Amino acid sequence: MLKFILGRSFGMVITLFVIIFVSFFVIRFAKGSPFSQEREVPPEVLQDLQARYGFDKPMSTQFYNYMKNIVRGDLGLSTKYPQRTVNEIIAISLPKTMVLGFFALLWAVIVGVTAGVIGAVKQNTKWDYSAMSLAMVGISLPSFVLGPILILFFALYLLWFPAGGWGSAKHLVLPAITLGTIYAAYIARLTRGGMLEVIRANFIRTARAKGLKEKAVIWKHAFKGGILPVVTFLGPAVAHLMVGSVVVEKIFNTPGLGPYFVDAAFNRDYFLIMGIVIVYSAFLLVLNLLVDVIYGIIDPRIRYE
Amino acid sequence: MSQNPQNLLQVRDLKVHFPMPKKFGQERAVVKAVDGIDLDIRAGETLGLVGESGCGKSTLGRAILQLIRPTEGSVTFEGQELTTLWKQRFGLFGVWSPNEMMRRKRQDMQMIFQDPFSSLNPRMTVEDIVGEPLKNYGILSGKALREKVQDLLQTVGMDPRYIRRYPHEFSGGQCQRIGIARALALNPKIIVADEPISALDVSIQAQILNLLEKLQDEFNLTYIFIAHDLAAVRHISDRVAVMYLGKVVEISDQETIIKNPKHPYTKALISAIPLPDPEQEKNRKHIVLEGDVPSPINPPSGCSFHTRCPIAEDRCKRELPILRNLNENHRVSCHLV
Amino acid sequence: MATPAQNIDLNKTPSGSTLLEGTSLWKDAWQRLRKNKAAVVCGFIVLFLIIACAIGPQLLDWIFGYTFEAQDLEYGAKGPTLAPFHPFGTDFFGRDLLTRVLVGGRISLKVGLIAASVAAIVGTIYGAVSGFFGGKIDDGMMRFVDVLYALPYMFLVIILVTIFEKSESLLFVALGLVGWLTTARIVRGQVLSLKEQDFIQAARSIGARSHSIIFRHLIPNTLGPVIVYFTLTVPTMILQEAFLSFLGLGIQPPNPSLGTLMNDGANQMLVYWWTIVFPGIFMSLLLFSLNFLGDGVRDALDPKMRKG
Amino acid sequence: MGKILSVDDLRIYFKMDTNIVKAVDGLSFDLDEGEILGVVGESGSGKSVTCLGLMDLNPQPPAYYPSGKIEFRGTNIMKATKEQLRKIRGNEISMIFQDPMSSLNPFLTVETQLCEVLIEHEGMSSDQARKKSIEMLAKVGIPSPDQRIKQYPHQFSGGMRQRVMIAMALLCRPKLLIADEPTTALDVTIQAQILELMRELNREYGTSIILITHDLGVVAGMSERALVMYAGKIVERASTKDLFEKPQHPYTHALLKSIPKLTDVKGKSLDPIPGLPPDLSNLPTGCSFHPRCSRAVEKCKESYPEVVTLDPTHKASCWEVNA
Repeated sequence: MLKFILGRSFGMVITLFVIIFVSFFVIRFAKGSPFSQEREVPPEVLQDLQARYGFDKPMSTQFYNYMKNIVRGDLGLSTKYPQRTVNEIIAISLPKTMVLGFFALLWAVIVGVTAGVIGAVKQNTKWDYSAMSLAMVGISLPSFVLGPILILFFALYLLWFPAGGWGSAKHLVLPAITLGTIYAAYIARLTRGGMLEVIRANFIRTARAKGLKEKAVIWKHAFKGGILPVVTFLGPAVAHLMVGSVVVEKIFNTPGLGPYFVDAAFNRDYFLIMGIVIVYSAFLLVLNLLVDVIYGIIDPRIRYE
Repeated sequence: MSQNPQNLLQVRDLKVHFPMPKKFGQERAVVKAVDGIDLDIRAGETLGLVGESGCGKSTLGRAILQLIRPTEGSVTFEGQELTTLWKQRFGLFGVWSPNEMMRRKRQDMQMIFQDPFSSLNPRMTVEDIVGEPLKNYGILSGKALREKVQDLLQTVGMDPRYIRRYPHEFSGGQCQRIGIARALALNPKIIVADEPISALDVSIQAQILNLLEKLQDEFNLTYIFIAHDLAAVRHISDRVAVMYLGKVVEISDQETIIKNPKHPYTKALISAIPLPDPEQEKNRKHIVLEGDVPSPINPPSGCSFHTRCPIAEDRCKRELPILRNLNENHRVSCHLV
Repeated sequence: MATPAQNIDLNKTPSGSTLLEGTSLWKDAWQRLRKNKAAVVCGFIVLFLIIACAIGPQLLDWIFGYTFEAQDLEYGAKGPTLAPFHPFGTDFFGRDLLTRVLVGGRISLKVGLIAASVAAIVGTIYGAVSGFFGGKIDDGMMRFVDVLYALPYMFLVIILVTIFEKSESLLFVALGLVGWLTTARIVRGQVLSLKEQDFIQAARSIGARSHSIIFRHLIPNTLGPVIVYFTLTVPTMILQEAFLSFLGLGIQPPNPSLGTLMNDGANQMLVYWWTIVFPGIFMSLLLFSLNFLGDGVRDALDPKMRKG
Repeated sequence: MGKILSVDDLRIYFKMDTNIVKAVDGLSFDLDEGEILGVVGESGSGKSVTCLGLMDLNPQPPAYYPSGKIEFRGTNIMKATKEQLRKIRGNEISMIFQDPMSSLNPFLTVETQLCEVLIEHEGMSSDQARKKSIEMLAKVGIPSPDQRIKQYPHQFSGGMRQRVMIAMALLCRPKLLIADEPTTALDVTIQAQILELMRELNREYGTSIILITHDLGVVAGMSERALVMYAGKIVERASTKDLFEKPQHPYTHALLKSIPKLTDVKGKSLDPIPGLPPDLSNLPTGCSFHPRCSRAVEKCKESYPEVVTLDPTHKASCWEVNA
């Protein structure tokens, strides 16, 4: 197993390097520059700004310096917010996004898995149909439709939760539900499909022929196999959640990392864009590796392949 | 092993090895599915190939027809060496596939498959399935093609009015008949039947066996009949070759193989088959072999049967036995016989 | 089911020569889809919405002279009324919301369909080639897909959109460019499992050349899953486009898209509730029926279902 | 020896959306203690549905039981509560299946799958259960059982897995073992090992066995008495000796003549049964075998033949059989 992880992490580093390399140069070809957004900047001011960020040096040296900094963990300076480094921006806003993402994930997994199992165990009954039609609604309700509806109803009408902003746990509820619902819907459908696939298998018939309690047949025998498709889905899904949904954070104006990215793209804030891309890709790669490891633990056939 | 011209097909030291995915640190393991086989098949004859799973009989059948690329050895059909008729496409790490010359040769060599349903394209009608070979070589088209297809269906005992039907609308036995009709379309000289009856019900198996015998007389076909059921193989074959782990361990005519088997594996195989006769079964002493069939990835040293052989000696562990003639049509590969 | 084919005795000549028609897998699937009432209803809803988006704006223009840009400042934002015909109400600039929703719907549908088709076509060809040739070619092509998968999709599109000027065609490419990955994997998996089936080796044994194996045997048998996945990608693409437009990166004002309408609605929702509710309902209805139709198509085409 | 199982007029139908499949249509037979009963039949004869029915394992819906009584050592399976049934399954009646590859849970170790039977039915602690399971694995001939018990099913060959299944089935010393084509998926030399093992265990524990198979040779070698099933009904029942020497029902007769035997001579072509296996959703009227029967007469098409008793143990349902 260790050899497997080492081999894969080596591959990950290369992939991360490729991503950094590609995005570093792709951004540079974009029209406009970090300073062309605001009002006309006098030439000499432009001069030292370029120097400050090292934009005056040839591309290759810029890339070389950038890589050197990254290795030391320094993601460089933001051009839009001169006095703040990219590290600081991320350090402040990423944890908030991750907290929100975590609760959204909790909501998605708990609701999704239960609905999926109910749908599979009580197949073609009213429970199954209601669970699955709710899941269908969940998929068809994008966050920027669900968010406002929740705000209108819970925040403005019932005054249970604040309509947005940040602070106490109460601020987390609506955004987490909005962000997590679409994932809950996908998890419910995947769990139901996975469980049905396993429940039809011969070894479940053997389990029943052994006289085990139905609960043991479902949770000890069927669940492990049935949950596999969800594990594969969770890898990329968790990465999306952790780095935050730009839309949800815009609706609930939570001070997460999401909005920064769109602004950074608009303002051609090269280093901030790169910083977020690196954080996101790192998350994705680590989580994909985690998924493969968990997959190996659940399904022994993969491990001894 | 002389190159006797009268033989339709000669197989010389044929090997088919499949490389396994390379594991980190170990050198690449190889599955020796077919590991050095010599065969001669005369025109009009039926050679039975029998053996348990993993003995390589299916791979051998497909390697003879060049559906799989042999690693070593030669297959000569009517004097033409087939193993050279391959070309590599897309340069160095490209894909090997048979060349045009081989495609021409296929018209005389056809195949019947084990699983009736998976050997027919579910999206094509019977007319297209059976007619496809004739279209591929531009022999017939249009009305003449449809008549030929209907005629072929009739030959295999199917109602010709079903040519517009799809495979999922037929039973296993009928799909197998459609597969046989397709194999007959180019009126081949030799047909490799790879476990044609194993997936069928007992009562249907007899129908297909009789059909194959009738077709052999009508179109003087040569068969290579592959199966794991010795009784069925022996019933239809003139000669029977018993295979174990990629090699032929014994080959003789269908009478001797049952009445006077020499190789310990053949004896064990015969004794393991339960006879549908309670009296005989009662007082029959079964030779029950120990353990499982070893994996073809690293077969045991020397004679690969020595790990399960009741009469194995020290010599069997070291020396590889060769297939030698006991008499003119009985060959065995065992030191102690 | 048609009566199962009976065997005949070898000597008896068959009576009559009329051919007995068979039901192809496509017809079989179509019959099963028709039996699924819910999917049929959703099918009609989708059809109705498409027609509404296609001809609605022209109608409203002839009858009431509303267009998606026509402003009527002193009328301003009013709730849904039938007198001056504004069933969806009007937005801050007095523009008729029904017209804007229909025009927005047309654009979103166009984007969704074209992007999904780009994804399906590119994905199928890439997956079929990779699956058919296998070996090192397959490994190389799949490594490339894995790397693309590791790229942060949303940021990739945002970067693409910010680099080149925002236009519809760019959106198709950006969305389709990332959508084809999953289709490629599904088609590759399908081709690999098909290659195990005997009828592919049977085709080679009866002299079929490689191209006829691909087009006559492999592609027809991969169409099922590709169609299923296509019907499920269309709503996802519409959703993605709406995300981008919501962030101002997709369709640019003044022409509306469901995403931009939702964005305007979200900003004005505290005061003018209808500006968020009607576009929201329209979009959810569209996505819901498309998803449901997709599920119906998948169940119809899924061979396991056929065994009943 | 007492009778441990008696089945009376068992019917198991499957409600499909367009039609009703009569998988088992009026089955009655008994089983003595320690006896091995062979059940022969081709696909679509209802033999597998029967043995699942004996433990009420056919999923309802779509299956339902229009009629029938299954008396097992005093309890009527058809009327038993869920709890009662669960206590019997794996404890007093256990089962082994045809495909060893998919009958064991690939995600759990062999140890877990064995011990849970003992913990469930005999309330053993996990250590006791583990010790007992290792003993049983050794009994069924698995080398170095204490290491192998920790492994996963995919690390066992087909033959070894079937041995694990047998061990699992016999852990609680059941009175009845139902074997649904246990050796069909195995090679013939491995089949011989498994049949040998089942014979020994029957002798040692006195477990009665219902052996379902389509291979007449297996029935000849293993069972004293056999039933022949066709299209959901028993068409003939007899001692194995009578069944092979003087088969009465045309189907049994034709079946015996249609299989290639090692002993017959080359050139004599087989005598196959024409036509197709029965389609259970629209069976022919009268005797379901009449379309394929060489002795069929008008009467066979009209009504299903009563049972003709040739001698106390030899019965057949056919108009043309003379008592």
